[in-house]
Amino acid sequence: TEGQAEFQLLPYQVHALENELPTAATITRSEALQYYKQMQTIRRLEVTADNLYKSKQIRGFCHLYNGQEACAVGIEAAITPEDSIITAYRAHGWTYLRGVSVEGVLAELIGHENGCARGKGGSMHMYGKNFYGGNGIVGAQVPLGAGIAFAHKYNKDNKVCITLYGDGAANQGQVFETFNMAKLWSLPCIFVCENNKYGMGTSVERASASTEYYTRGDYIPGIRANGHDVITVREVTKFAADWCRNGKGPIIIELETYRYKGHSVSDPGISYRTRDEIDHVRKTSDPIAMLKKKLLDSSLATEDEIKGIDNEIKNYVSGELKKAQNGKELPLEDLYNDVYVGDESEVKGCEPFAYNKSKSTFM
Amino acid sequence: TEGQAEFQLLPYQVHALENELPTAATITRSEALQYYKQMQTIRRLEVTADNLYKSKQIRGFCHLYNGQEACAVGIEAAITPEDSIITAYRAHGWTYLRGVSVEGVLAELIGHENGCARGKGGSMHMYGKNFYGGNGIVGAQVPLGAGIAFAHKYNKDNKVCITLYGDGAANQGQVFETFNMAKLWSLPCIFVCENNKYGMGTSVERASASTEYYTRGDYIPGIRANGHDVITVREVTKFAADWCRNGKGPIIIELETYRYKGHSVSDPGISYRTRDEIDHVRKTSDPIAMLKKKLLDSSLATEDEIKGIDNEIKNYVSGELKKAQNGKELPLEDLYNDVYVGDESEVKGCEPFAYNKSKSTFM
Amino acid sequence: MSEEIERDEKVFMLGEEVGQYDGAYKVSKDMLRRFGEDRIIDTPITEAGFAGIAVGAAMAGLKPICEFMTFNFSMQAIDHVINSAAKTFYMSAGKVNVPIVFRGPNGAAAGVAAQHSQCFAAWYGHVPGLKVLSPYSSEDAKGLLKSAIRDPNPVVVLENEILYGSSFEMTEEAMSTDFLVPIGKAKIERQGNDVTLVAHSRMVQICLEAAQELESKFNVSAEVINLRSIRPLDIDTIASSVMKTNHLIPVESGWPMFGVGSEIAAQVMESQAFNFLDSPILRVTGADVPMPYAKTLELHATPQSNNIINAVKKSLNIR
Amino acid sequence: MSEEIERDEKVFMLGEEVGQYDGAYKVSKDMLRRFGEDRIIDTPITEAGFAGIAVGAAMAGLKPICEFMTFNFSMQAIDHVINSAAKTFYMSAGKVNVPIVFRGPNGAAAGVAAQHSQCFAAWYGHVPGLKVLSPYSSEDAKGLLKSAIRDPNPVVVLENEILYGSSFEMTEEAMSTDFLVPIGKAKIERQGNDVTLVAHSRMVQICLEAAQELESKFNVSAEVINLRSIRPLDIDTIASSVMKTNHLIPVESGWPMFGVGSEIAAQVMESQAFNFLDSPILRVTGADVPMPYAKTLELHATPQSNNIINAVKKSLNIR
Ligand SMILES: Cc1ncc(C[n+]2csc(CCOP(=O)(O)OP(=O)(O)O)c2C)c(N)n1
Ligand SMILES: Cc1ncc(C[n+]2csc(CCOP(=O)(O)OP(=O)(O)O)c2C)c(N)n1
Ligand SMILES: [Mg+2]
Ligand SMILES: [Mg+2]
Repeated sequence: TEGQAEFQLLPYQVHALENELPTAATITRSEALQYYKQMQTIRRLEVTADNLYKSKQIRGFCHLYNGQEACAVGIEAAITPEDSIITAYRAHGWTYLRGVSVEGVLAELIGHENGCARGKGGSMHMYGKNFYGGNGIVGAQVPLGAGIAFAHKYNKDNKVCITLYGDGAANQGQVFETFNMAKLWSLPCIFVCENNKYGMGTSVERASASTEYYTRGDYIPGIRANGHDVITVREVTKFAADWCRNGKGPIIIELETYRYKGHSVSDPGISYRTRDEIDHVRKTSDPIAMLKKKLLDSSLATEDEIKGIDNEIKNYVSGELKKAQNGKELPLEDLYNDVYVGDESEVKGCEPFAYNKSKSTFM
Repeated sequence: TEGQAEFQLLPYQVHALENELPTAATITRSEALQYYKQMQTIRRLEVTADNLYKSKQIRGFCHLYNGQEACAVGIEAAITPEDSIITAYRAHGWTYLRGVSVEGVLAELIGHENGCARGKGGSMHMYGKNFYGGNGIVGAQVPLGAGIAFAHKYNKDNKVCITLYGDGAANQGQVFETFNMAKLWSLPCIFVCENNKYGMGTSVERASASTEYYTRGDYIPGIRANGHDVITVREVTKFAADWCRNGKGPIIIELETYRYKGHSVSDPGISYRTRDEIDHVRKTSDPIAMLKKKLLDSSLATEDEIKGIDNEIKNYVSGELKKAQNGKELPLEDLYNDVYVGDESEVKGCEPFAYNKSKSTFM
Repeated sequence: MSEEIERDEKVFMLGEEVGQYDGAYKVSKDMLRRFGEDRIIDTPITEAGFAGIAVGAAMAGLKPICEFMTFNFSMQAIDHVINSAAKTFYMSAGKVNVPIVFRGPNGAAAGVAAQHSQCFAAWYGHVPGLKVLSPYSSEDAKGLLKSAIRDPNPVVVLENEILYGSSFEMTEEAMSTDFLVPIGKAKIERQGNDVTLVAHSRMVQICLEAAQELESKFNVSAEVINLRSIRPLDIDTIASSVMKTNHLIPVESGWPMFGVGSEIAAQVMESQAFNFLDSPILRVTGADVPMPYAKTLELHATPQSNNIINAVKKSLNIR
Repeated sequence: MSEEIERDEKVFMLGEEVGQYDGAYKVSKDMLRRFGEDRIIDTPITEAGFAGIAVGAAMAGLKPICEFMTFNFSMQAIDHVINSAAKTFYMSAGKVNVPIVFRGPNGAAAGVAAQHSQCFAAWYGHVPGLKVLSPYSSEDAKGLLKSAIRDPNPVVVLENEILYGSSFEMTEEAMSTDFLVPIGKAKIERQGNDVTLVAHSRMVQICLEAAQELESKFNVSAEVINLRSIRPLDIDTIASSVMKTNHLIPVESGWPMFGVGSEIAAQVMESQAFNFLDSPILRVTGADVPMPYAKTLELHATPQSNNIINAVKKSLNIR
């Protein structure tokens, strides 16, 4: 039979909730290896994106997820693919976890037609099955996520929606409006605040009169957990998903995490925080290193196996990169497609009399 | 020397605050009579407006303040005319308290040029000295009020801004955005939630996941007090104003009150609540009757004196009504004035080539 | 509306006071009783929040009818109308569509002053990804709304509070539960030969009044076109009419600059019809001011019949 | 900007990342150090809230410069720009004015896709009570912003991220601390006789490029007008030019429908200049689509020099 091990969860705090959460979790070897692979793939993907940006193959914004991998992987491990996810513009990792290939993500970043939004969306606007993006307006995804949860409730399908937002977004008024309706209507929505300590160049203390994000739902129960530890993330998310599925309404999870890179690739990310701070987090709580240590300490895997995986992922991602780079941009006529569902419309171009046929390419 | 009496304050609750508020207050005869007169004038004014609306002399919306008089009068009694006020569209009483004559209010309602906004604003848009309206968009006055408080702080004048909003408005996102900045920047702003139990036809329980409005500022201290008792309102407001003037930042007061009439005059106001409910409040906690009883019980005034005052106010208001009705509407050229500050502009009318001279009439 | 909620279980409605209160203007009278709280949903006064929730529900496959008590309050939620609803189908290259209807009264009502009187036709009409409708008659109201609900795109339906109170004759056809008015086609409400008046919403009524007076007093035969749809804009119907009448007066109650009339003028100029114009296109619009409260000022802030007649006289060079 | 903050102690600036971070596009570099935290104020990411606070402060007599990191985010706060700022002077019959500047980058930048690329010129230009400016050169940027700050009305200044990176020559006059560019006057950037190109912001640059090519390749002399102000719109300068050149091409990067070009076309048609037109006014505009990310598509979504040249050729009937 398969190996497994029990791990203590890292400490968490709760708000408006009896302390009913588990303190330890059992994890099988295959689970552990899967989480490791997923996190490592996301890391590689982001490092690759970083390089692509620096060599000008990616334009505009490019918000990387390095350092935050345990959040996405731990959450995904706790739910089913039929549950829904929506996040902001830091979406590459999520897009991959939700079934888009690394090629699909990288090609989108490059703007090629093999990208998951065929190059039309770019870094901030990627979609997948039961994955609703990729949203560029800070905070706007929060009511959208509650709306998806509303649809789950309306359809009585017992699914939940995970709605992610940042510590900066947490101050947005529409977040509070959404909390109110989610509670009144008992929506199966897990609000996840990824507190990575900064919104662009503004530290949480400078942006928020209360940095206890897990309590800011007031009448909505909340949990604050360590977002560097994929197992802790998985367990609190499982608890929250059960909460929703049992009809108890919304719940908030604050994940304490950290972004290694600048806000977007063009931000060096060191004018508002020290290099020491970044190094310290990298050294003491890198999510990949933490899981690796667990794997080794518990003998669920050996150093060699892990090296093998690392190599495998490296190769996989560079293969996907080639495919992404080999793609082409959409032909010009696609500029006019997908404005409306339906094939009957005409869309005006830049010049007078320039009416162009327009169709929907997917539906 | 002048008569005075001590009154117990009605019970209140506090949030994030040591219970440092007084439990009783001394009130002089002249103060008491002034509050009585002010409340009675507002009541008469509103009854008159109600009649004007029913006889079609007022158009559009007309939101009456009957039942809520103690809120405005108690607050005004606690601050100075140099402190600022901003409220929503239920603004007639406030306009009067802030120095506009009853004629000025009624003429505005009728749309005559002797109205305080010369008939251009109507029921919802009235202004006075250090009184910033009269705002028609639910919740929008809350950041505006914080901005006025910001100006007080910027100017270091040790004044405060009272920012009023309803129980319905209390769910608006921009209210929470404002709380956050008011706290971060320590603005001298007293947020006053007039909880009259309904936002249009929606009861507080149906609109708010938490109806403890005084706690919804989270990190901002709050007080819930009886808004029917003018003395209690005055005392909690005094406490709050001191709080702000001492540089302690914003504070929230929830005043429990009740609107006797429908939301606007066109709403009969009885499809979503019972007549019994209204009658009960009128009987047990009418602010004017409550103060009258205090005046009599404490012998600060006699029944006859009060009858005299009532008559005097009745006559005053009907005299003002005549003046208001005797006014005229602005001449047509004023349609084009006051679009911009400055006298040089031209403003287009409805027809082609119809450019009209425009000037500012006041500045 | 009720017909469509009946017909498709994915259709539901939400907004402020739409349920227990029957709608602020009694538009959704009795619907709560008929369809229950799961499908007729009263919201708190939080437009950004509930519009966002509605858009999210639409992304997930439901078909929400999102009511703004008036479109003035849609400004609180406009980011969701534009960035979340209108642009998503394009940004996702056709993967995520947003079948939602935003509806409510638009433009000036009576005596509600500047913050409650804005016309949003030009603003919403500016934005690709949206369809924007503006019914005039009961037939329009029913047929366009039904088409909007069935449309897989985000559709903005700009209604009019004053018209809520008007009654119109309905043909038998229009009474049927299958009656749809196609999106993107204007309707000629009155045939005429000498000048084309083109308008939407309540201004159609004013144009019809003006047309009557033009006929009786000046022997001028005006054609009146009801736009019905602001985006797409049926320029072909307008152009054909102009090729017959050789004179065009767009009429609207919204502000003049960057307005509906401006776009009509620009498009007609770029069309075949331009060569048929015997005089410049002259726009009749709302005055370029926030709406005043006082009755006379208010009256003169949006076009009246005589403004239209004056413009026609200028266009036709009648003294 | 610094000059005006220096000059008038009632002027202060607030917005996201304007202080410690020097502005998202480094527009406010070093200003925090120079003026301190009381006057250069970093806000949380809550546009409705801080724009409302800024408007309130303006009502109370301060002169805020409210920065939107980009104007796309102004949609979160648009109710305050319109209902609280633009309409208050009128609603109060001239008692309460709102001396505020809303500024930030507007329109398309490079590779930022649909939610971050919208042009708000036509939307804000629609609204009475607002003034709307759109600088092109450094001279414009400085002189218009200074005029905006000194103006007692709410002014929207639509800047351009791509132009932040361009450098322009500045005359000595323009370097002075008293240099103001008057609001409401367009500037002729290039004299010409055969056709008038009228544009704002970055499109002025593209027009100048096109004009050069028109001269060299087709011997066509194009006059280029920089609007500078969207509202008020200086139709006189445009009309005079048209009376000389007899041909007009408005150029903008925003969407076509209910856009800037539409208004120009409509107003010119209503002006004297109409009789001088030798061919219809042909608008060059952004494509009627949300902005795509991919480079080539993006490039073709806003006008390039050759689009303008093609339009001019059509207008002048050049093969
Ligand atoms: C409404 C809005 N305002 C401002 C921005 C610009 N902006 C993009 S990301 C960002 C910071 C958000 O921080 P946070 O929510 O903590 O998320 P993180 O980037 O840390 O993941 C800002 C200000 C935006 N996209 N939308
Ligand atoms: C943003 C916005 N949404 C909706 C409305 C319509 N409306 C006007 S008043 C009101 C109810 C507000 O209730 P509350 O805040 O409790 O104040 P009250 O009327 O009880 O004084 C509503 C929904 C509005 N004016 N503005
Ligand atoms: Mg963050
Ligand atoms: Mg209320």
